[in-house]
Amino acid sequence: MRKSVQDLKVVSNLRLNDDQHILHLQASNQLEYIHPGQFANILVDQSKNVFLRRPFSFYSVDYQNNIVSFLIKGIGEGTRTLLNAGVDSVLDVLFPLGNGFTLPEPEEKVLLVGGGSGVAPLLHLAQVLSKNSNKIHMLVGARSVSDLVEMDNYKRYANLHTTTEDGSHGEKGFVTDHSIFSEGMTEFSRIYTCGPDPMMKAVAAKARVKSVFCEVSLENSMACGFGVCLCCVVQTIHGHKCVCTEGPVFNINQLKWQI
Amino acid sequence: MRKSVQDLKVVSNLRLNDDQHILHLQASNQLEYIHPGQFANILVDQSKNVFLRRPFSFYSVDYQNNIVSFLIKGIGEGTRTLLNAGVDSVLDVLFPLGNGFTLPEPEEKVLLVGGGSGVAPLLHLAQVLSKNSNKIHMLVGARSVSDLVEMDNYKRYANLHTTTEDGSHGEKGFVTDHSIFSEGMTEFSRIYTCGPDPMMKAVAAKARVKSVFCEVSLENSMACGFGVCLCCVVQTIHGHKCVCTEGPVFNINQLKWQI
Amino acid sequence: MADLKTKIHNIKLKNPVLTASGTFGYGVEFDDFFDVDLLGGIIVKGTTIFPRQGNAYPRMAETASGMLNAVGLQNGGAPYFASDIYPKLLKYKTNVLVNVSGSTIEEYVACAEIINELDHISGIELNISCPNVKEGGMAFGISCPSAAAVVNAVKKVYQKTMIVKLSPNVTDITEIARAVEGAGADSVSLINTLLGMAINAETRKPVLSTVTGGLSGPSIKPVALRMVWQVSQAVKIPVIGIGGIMNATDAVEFFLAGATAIQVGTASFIDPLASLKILKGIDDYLNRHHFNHINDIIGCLQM
Amino acid sequence: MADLKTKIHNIKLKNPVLTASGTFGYGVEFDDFFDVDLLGGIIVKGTTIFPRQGNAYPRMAETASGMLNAVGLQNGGAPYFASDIYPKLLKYKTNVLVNVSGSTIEEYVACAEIINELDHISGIELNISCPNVKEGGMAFGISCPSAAAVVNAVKKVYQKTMIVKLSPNVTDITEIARAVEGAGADSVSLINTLLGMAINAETRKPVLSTVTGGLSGPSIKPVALRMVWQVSQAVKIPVIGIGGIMNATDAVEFFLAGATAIQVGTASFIDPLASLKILKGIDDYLNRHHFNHINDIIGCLQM
Ligand SMILES: Cc1cc2nc3c(=O)[nH]c(=O)nc-3n(C[C@H](O)[C@H](O)[C@H](O)COP(=O)(O)OP(=O)(O)OC[C@H]3O[C@@H](n4cnc5c(N)ncnc54)[C@H](O)[C@@H]3O)c2cc1C
Ligand SMILES: Cc1cc2nc3c(=O)[nH]c(=O)nc-3n(C[C@H](O)[C@H](O)[C@H](O)COP(=O)(O)OP(=O)(O)OC[C@H]3O[C@@H](n4cnc5c(N)ncnc54)[C@H](O)[C@@H]3O)c2cc1C
Ligand SMILES: Cc1cc2nc3c(=O)[nH]c(=O)nc-3n(C[C@H](O)[C@H](O)[C@H](O)COP(=O)(O)O)c2cc1C
Ligand SMILES: Cc1cc2nc3c(=O)[nH]c(=O)nc-3n(C[C@H](O)[C@H](O)[C@H](O)COP(=O)(O)O)c2cc1C
Ligand code: FES
Ligand code: FES
Repeated sequence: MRKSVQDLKVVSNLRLNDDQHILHLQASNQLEYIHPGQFANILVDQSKNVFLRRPFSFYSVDYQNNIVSFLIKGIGEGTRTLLNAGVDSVLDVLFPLGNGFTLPEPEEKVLLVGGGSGVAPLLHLAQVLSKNSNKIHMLVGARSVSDLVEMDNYKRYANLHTTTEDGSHGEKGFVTDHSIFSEGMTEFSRIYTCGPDPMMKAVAAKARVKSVFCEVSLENSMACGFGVCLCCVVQTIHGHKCVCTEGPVFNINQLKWQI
Repeated sequence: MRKSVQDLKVVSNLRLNDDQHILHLQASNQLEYIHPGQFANILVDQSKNVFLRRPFSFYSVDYQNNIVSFLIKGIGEGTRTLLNAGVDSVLDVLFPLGNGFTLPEPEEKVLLVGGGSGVAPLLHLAQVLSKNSNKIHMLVGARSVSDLVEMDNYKRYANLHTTTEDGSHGEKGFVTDHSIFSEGMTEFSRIYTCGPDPMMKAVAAKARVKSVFCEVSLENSMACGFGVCLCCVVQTIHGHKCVCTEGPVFNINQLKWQI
Repeated sequence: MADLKTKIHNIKLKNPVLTASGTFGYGVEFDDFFDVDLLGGIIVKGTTIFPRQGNAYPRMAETASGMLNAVGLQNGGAPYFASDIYPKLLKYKTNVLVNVSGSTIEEYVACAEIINELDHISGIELNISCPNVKEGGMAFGISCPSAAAVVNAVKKVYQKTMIVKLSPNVTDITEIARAVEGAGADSVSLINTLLGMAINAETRKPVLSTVTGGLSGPSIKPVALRMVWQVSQAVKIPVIGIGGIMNATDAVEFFLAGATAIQVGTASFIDPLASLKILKGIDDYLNRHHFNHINDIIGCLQM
Repeated sequence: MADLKTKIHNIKLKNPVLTASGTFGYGVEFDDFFDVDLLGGIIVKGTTIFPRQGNAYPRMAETASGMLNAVGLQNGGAPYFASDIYPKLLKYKTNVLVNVSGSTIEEYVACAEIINELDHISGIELNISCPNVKEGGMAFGISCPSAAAVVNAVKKVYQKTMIVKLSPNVTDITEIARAVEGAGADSVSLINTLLGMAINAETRKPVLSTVTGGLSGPSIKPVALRMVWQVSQAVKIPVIGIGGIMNATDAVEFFLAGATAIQVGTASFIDPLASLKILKGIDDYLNRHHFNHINDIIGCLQM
C-alpha cells in the first residue's frame, strides 16, 4: 500500500489497565493491505509538549470494517495524551510504514516472543500466520499478572505461554528463562520477537546458538518515520540503516548486536 | 480578593453564534468579591501553538453557586480552543486581575457603551450597578443583528439601545452615530465603554466634549497579567502604565489618546 | 492564481517553495504523497566527496516546538550520488539542487567538481554551517575569512548557481553574508540549525551521541526571521529564508522580511505534505490580499 | 529532604532556585501567590542610573513555545529604586539581587555605586546582554574587550558579589565568559534572550515597536543548556543557568550541565507558582534518585 496521511476516527478506546489501552480507529476508505510488523506514525495534536508524531505498531487490522487498532502504553506525554483520545475524535495518522516481518512458509512452526507493549505487532502477525496455517506458539513476559493483557485474544491464534517476574502467572522469571527455550527450541523454524532491547537480545542469543531464523522489531527514536531524516539508524553489517524504512524488523544476522 | 490560580470546572458552554460562546465555570471554593471590569487569565492547555495565558473580562459572577462566566469570541487559536472546552473539563484560571470600573454613587444615571466582544465586562458592571439602584442605559453596537447576542440578558439590568451597521436592528450606523449622543448626553453622569479601540476613542471624544466622566477598558497584549512583565503598557499622562494592573480600566483623562 | 515565479541568480523557480536539505531525502521518498514537481525545487541531502556513515545513534532529541539532530551528513559520497542517485532524479521537471559539504576546502572543491558535471542539477547549496561534524562544517561558516575562502575556491570550479548556506551561530550574520557575497556567492540561504543540547534527567546522560546537535523547527523561527531581515538589508544577492516554516503564514513572514524564496524543513517530518500546503497557502494569501505577484510582498515589511 | 544549600561566591543560597530579572518584578507582585522567602533568592528588575520609560507598545509577541519582549529596561532609575523600592524589599529574608544595566560604562558604574550602598542587597547581576535598548546593553556583551571593560570598571566600585549575565547572541560564549572571569566577575549567569523578530502577516508590519526583541521560554532551552555546558567547562567561577526552565526536570538538566544555581524566567508568567514548584520538584528528584545534596548532580552529566 502507498503511504498516506489519513484522518482516522476513534471508534473505541478500551482501557486494559492503568497504563495500557487499545485504540480502535476507523478509516473512511477501504484499507489497503498492511503487513504485520508495519507501523503508523500518529500526530498528537492536543498536547503542548509533543512536537513530533509518535510511532506505533499495528496491533490488528480489520479490512471488513476498515478498522486498525493499536495497543498503546502510556510512558510519556505523547502516549498519555493518546490514551485520553475521546470516542469520535479524529487522529491524523501516517501509515503504513516500515517493512514488517518475513512470513514463513505455510505449516511452519513458529515462536513469537513478546514483552511489555512490544507485544503489539505480534498479535497482528499471529492473525496473519493463523490464516497461513502456521503452528504458532506465543510466549509473553511481564512483571506481574496485572501487566499481562489481552491473553484471550492471543489464545485465539496461538498456543500461549507466559512468564512473570513475580511468578503470579505462568512460569516465574524472565521470558528467556521459560522452559520452551530449554526444551523444544529446534522444533521452531522461526522466532519473531518484540519488546525491550535486553529481552530481544537475550532471545536473539538463544536463537543464534541454535541457528534458528530470528527477526526482531526495533523501536528506535524517530523524527519522520518514512526515511528522510536519517535519525533512526541502527548499526548493521552493511552500515547504518534506517529503522523506519529498512526496519523496524531486522533479521538478527543483519544487526551488529553484542549477543 | 487575593489573586490566585484556580482549577475551574466548565459547567456549561453555551454557543451564541458561530464565533461567540459563553463559558460558565465553577470554583470549588467560595468565590471572593470580583469587581466589575476585572479580568482573568486563562491557560489554554490543549493547544500546541498557544504558549501564554489568554485574558478575558468577567461577564458575570454568581456568588451563590460560585460560578463565573466569560463571553468569548473566537479570533485565533487560543480563543477557538476555549470555545471547544468540554463540559466537565477543567480550566486553569488566574484571577481576579486588574482594577475594574469606578462605581458611581447610588441613583446616578450612567451609560454603558459596548461593541463586539468588548461588551463582556459591561454586563457584570450592569449587574452590580442595578443593585446600586443606578439608572442604567446600555448601548450596544454590532455589524448586523446576528452579531447582537444576549440582548435579553442586558435588558434585565438596563434600558437597551442598539445600532447595527447594516440597519438590521436598532439604529443604523456606528455606535457613536446613535441618537442618544445627540439628544441626552448630559443626562448621564458617567459613561463606561469597552470595545474596539476606534469605537472607544469615538465615545471618549463625545464624552470629552461634554465633560462627562468616562472610563474605557483596554485590551493590550499581555504576557503575565499581574504586573511583572511590563509588556502591556499604555501611554498615560504619568508615563507608561501597565494595563493589567493599573487598568484595564482607565479614565480617558489619564490616557494620551489623540481624541 | 497569483504569479509565483521568482529567480535565484540563474535558477528560474516556478514558485518560491523549496525543500531544505536533510529533510526531504532525495525527493523520491515523497512520491507516495504528492507530485514533487509542483514545488519550485528540491535541495537534496548533504553530500560530501567521501562516503560518510554519520554519527552514532541516538541522533535525535525532541525539544519544545522543535528537535535537535545529530545526523552528521550520512551520505554515500559524491561519486555514488552521481552514479546511483542522480539517474533517479532525472525524472524531476523541477529544479534539483545539491547541498555540498566537506571537512576541508579541498573536499568542498572535489565534491562541487563532481556535481558540476551533472546537467540536471540546477545549482549547489554550499553548507558551511553544519553543526554536526567534527571537522569543517560549521567551522567555516562562523568566521568571515574562512567562509570567503571556501566560497572562493568552489566558485573556481563550479559554473552554475552557488547558494551559500549560513550558520546562525554567529555574533553578526550580516558580516558573514557580506563576506560570502564578496567571494562570489550567487545567493545566501539561512538559517541552518542553532547549536543546542538535550539531557535526559533520568539517565543523567546527553540524549545525543554527539552531546550537542542542531536545533530546527518553529522554536527557531523568530531567530531565523530576524536574521533573514538583517541579511536581506546587508546584501544584494537573493536571500532564501529557512527556519521553522510550518505553514503559509510563516512563509509570508519570511517573504516580507526579504526572502526571495523559502525552504521547508522539519515541517515535512510532521506532515509530508507540508511544502505543498504551504505553496497553496501562499497563493491563497496573495489572492486574498489582492496581490498579483509574489514580488509584491518580498521585502515589503512596513516599518 | 535533600540538602539544597549552595553558594555563588559570597552569597549563601538556601536553595539554588532564583528568579530571572524582568520576570519577577520586585518580588512583591508574588506575595499573593506564595512566600517568596522560600526561594534561594530573587533578582529584581533591570535597573539603570537614569529612569527609563522603556520602548513603545507593542512590546510582546508570542512565538512557538516562547515569546519575544521589547520592554527596554523600563524602570524608575537607581536613586528611585534606593529610596522608594528598596525599603519594601527589606522584609525579605532571602537574597535580593539587583540587575544592573547602562548605556555607557559610566552609567553602569554610577548605578552599581548606588546599589553598593544598600546593605540588604546581596549582589548585583551585571546585564551586558539586553537586546532591547538602542545603546549599550547587548553591545557590551558581544565582544570580549568591551565585556571585560564594563566588568573591570564596575568591580572597582562594587564590593559585594558581581554576577555577569551573558548574551547568547555570540559566536563563542566561552570566550566572553573567560573575558569577564578575567576581569573579575564572581559568577556568570546565562543566557539572556536570543535576538528574534516577529511579523504580523495580515498587517505586514513587525509585531514589536522595536522590530526585533528578545526571545525567551522553552524554545531557547536547548541553546541555553548547550551554552551552560560549554561555559561551565571554560570557567572556574560558578555558572547560573537560565533559559526556558519550566519545571524541575528542566532545572535538573541545567544542574547536570554544570549550573550551580538556576533562574526561573518566563515560566512565572504562565504560572506564578512555577519557581516554588520547581524548587519542590528538585527536592523530589534528589530524593527519588537517592542524592543527599544538590552538589551530587551539579556538573555530573555522564558522558
Ligand atoms: C516502530 C515502533 C513501533 C512502536 N510500537 C508501539 C506500540 O505498538 N505500542 C506502544 O505503546 N509503543 C510503541 N512504540 C513506542 C512508542 O512510540 C513510544 O512509547 C512513544 O513514542 C513515547 O512517546 P511519549 O511522548 O509518550 O514519551 P516521551 O515523552 O517521548 O518519552 C518518555 C521516555 O521514554 C523514552 N523513549 C521514548 N520513546 C523511545 C524510543 N523509541 N526509544 C528509546 N527511548 C524512548 C524517552 O527518552 C523518555 O525518557 C513503538 C515505537 C516504534 C519506533
Ligand atoms: C483585559 C482584557 C480583557 C479581555 N476580555 C475579553 C472578553 O471578555 N472576551 C473576549 O472574547 N476577548 C477578550 N479579550 C481579548 C482576548 O484576550 C483575545 O481575543 C485573545 O487573547 C486572542 O487569543 P487567540 O489565541 O484566540 O488569538 P491570537 O492568535 O493570539 O490572535 C489573533 C489575532 O488577533 C490579534 N490580537 C489578539 N489579542 C490581541 C490584543 N489583546 N490586542 C491586539 N491584538 C490582538 C493578534 O495580533 C492576531 O492578529 C480581552 C483582552 C484583554 C487584554
Ligand atoms: C534531520 C536534519 C538533517 C539536516 N541535514 C542538513 C544537511 O545535510 N545540510 C544542510 O545544509 N542542512 C541540513 N539540515 C538543516 C535544514 O536544512 C534547515 O536548515 C534547518 O532544519 C532549519 O529549518 P527548519 O526549522 O524548517 O527545519 C538538516 C536538518 C534536519 C532537521
Ligand atoms: C519580559 C522580560 C523582561 C526581561 N527583562 C530583563 C532585564 O531587565 N534584565 C535582564 O538581565 N534580563 C531580562 N530578561 C531576560 C530574563 O531574565 C531571562 O534571561 C530570559 O528571559 C531567559 O529565561 P527564560 O526563558 O526562563 O525566560 C527579561 C525577559 C523577559 C521575558
Ligand atoms: S525516522 Fe526519519 S529516517 Fe527514520
Ligand atoms: S501583562 Fe505583564 S505587566 Fe501587564
